[in-house]
Amino acid sequence: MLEQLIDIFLLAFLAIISIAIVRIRNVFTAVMLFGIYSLVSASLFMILDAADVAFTEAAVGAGISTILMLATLSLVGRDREKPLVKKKISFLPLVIVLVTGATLVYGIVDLPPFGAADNPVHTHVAPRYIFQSMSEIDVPNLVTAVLASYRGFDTLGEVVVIFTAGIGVLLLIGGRRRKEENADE
Amino acid sequence: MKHMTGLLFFLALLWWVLSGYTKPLLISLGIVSVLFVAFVAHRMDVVDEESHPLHLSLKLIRYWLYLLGQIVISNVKMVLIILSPRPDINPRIITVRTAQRSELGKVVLGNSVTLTPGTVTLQVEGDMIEVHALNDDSAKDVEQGTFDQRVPASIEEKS
Amino acid sequence: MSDHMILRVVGKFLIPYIMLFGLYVQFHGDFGPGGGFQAGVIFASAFVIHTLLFGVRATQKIAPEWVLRLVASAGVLLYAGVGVASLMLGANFLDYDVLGAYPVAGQHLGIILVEAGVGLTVASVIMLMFFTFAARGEPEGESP
Amino acid sequence: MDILQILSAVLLGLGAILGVVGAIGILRFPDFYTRMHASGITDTLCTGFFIGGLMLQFGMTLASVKLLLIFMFMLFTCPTATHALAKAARHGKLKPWTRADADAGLSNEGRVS
Amino acid sequence: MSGLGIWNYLIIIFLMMTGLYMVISSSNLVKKLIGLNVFQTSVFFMYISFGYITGGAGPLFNENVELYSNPLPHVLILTAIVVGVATTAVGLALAIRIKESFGTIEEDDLHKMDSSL
Amino acid sequence: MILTSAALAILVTMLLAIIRALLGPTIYDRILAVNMFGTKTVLLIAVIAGIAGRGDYLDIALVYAMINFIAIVAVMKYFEYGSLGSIGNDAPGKQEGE
Repeated sequence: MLEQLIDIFLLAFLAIISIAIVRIRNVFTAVMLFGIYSLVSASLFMILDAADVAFTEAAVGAGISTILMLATLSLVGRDREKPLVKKKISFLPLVIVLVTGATLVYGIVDLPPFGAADNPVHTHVAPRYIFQSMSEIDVPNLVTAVLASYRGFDTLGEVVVIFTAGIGVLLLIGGRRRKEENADE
Repeated sequence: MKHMTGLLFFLALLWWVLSGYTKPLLISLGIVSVLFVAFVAHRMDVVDEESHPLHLSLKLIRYWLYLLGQIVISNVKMVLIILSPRPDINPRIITVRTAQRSELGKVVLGNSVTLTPGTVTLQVEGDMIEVHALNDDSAKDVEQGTFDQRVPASIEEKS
Repeated sequence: MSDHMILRVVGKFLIPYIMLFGLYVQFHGDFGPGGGFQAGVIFASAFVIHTLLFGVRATQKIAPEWVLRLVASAGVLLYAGVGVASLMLGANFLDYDVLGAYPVAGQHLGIILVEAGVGLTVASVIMLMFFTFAARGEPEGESP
Repeated sequence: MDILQILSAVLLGLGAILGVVGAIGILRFPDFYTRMHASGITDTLCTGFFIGGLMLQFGMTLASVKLLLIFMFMLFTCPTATHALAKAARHGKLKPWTRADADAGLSNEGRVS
Repeated sequence: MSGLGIWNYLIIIFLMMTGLYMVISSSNLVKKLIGLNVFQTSVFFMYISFGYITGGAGPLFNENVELYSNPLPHVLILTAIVVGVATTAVGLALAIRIKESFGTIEEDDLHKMDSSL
Repeated sequence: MILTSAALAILVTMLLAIIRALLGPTIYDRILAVNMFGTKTVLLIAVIAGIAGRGDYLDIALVYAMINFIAIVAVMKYFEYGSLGSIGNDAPGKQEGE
């Protein structure tokens, strides 16, 4: 039961940090806070028994994505948000968000109980993965077994997406700049 | 060459510590990985005496024990400062001359100074190091150069 | 980065061990947390440190862009190739049972190859992306 | 509860106290440079106590060796990171807080000269 | 429905909505991307919460464990995180291109500059 | 039980670090708080590994320590030089006078 106290704490941290990210005007600080956000979310994955996901979030979310954002900021300049034109405050986004949120909260009521072993999610394919994989695949880490074998096709798609994203980045900003852009620097 | 041998040894040790499996497949994969990493590290040109101080193994251990003692002492001092109602802080930046000649010696010294709470190395330039000290007490330690004398002397001899 | 002596020495010391740790994660994905995705990122982060310490041009000499493009494609091809191989041997696409002498051995071989493909692709794509971002602001050809 | 458990609990408790004290220091101290010293506590001895306590929990296994590895890694990187940060702040002309400023009633926290 | 479950789901929805708000209302493109990432992680939390079983162990096989958490959401989210970073990188690259072409990454200024947007 | 209390103590420390990160006032204070937060997260993960009783999970803590270091170095570099890929003027191994 005490473990769930940690869970509650971490979720509260996430809420605090997300509010701070919304409120803060300086983009660099927002990026730093997003780094903290990633760290906390990885701890949360740990406490919810998802070690592999925590691993990925630690390496990818906290490390690489923060560094890529910093690299971008160094290229686009660390302007504060909205220094030039002062847009009049509009309440439309807030209303949209509140209405959508209220709808989703209404939807919580019908969700199955948290952490119960007989939820619909756990009854369909998961037992097969959990109880057959040792005889069919013999890999102790069930996540790897599902990732690479049972759902190998899925993962192939993901790898192709990553590859395509790499090509996209290269096409967008790879190579040298055009001549006239060099000239006016 | 000597440094490369040392690197290979430490990499193999790290693999063994991390893995703990003795299956032939994993051991052969481990050997391949260690060789590959050594190759890339050689290409990166990061293997030299700066990063692999093999020549001072024993003295370094004694130094570490001394450092550990210092860390504990200054930690206790810091705790008392933080918890006292009127913290006795009088921060200042002091510049001291070091006796270290080699880069490695300076790095060990700088990191030791930073590791003991109460003093932080700000800058290492030539043979002067700039230290931010929290109060008179911690500043005195650095000015007297207690660490400076303790950093293993063999660092200087070698380079 | 000549004025950051402490950072440079510690970074140089750590880089090989970080790379080895990445490879360890890659090959022990079967037994503990880890696998190709994580390993690729950790391996790439060793190069990220190198870039931060010595500049992007120096790192691009060690891992040239054409090599990375080649490796990224090779990873995807390796993954798909395992599928095609199982197709050739008379099973479904990416059904590793037929790759080995008996099903479990085939599964093991298939998983190791597939994870290797994932690791190669992820590591090289992350490195490519980071180098592209870091080299964007740099003047051309100012290499040491 | 045997002796190892008690020892482990003591170590973890000391580590916890040091961590909280360091965090209090980070909140109480007047400027960036002094706060750095407070975070030094949590980087060194606090980490050491926690790792020690956990090593007693795990016993003589490979996990303990890994914990030792983590400790050594942090012993290398924490002071380096702190130093890099301090150097960046010095480079960025962040003026250190001194006793004289406080006596003169100036709060120059965060002022960039 | 236990209190903990409601707390989990409430925070998840809260995070999702903050992400959405950031995407809609902030004008800086990098900050929009951060908002997108916050939104994304809230979905990750949702999946992992669905896969969690109270008292279950993490999905690493062990002889003396009977009850495991569901590995399927873990697999989906693991790949989604890496893909998320890859797509974020594409977005950041687009932001850099926009900065180079228009000289700003503030959405309002972009609108003013090009009335057809 | 012991371990859970230790985890809660770490959480309190993290909370105080978050407060410092939010208060600022300078950007360096925030980075310092983030750094401290990162080291505390490493400890938290290690403690959670202890609660779960699995040595494997310590790998994650190790990755954390590493990523934290890299991130701080990147932030520092961004601050001091304004770019992540610059300073190509000294290759490793080649020393230059300061």
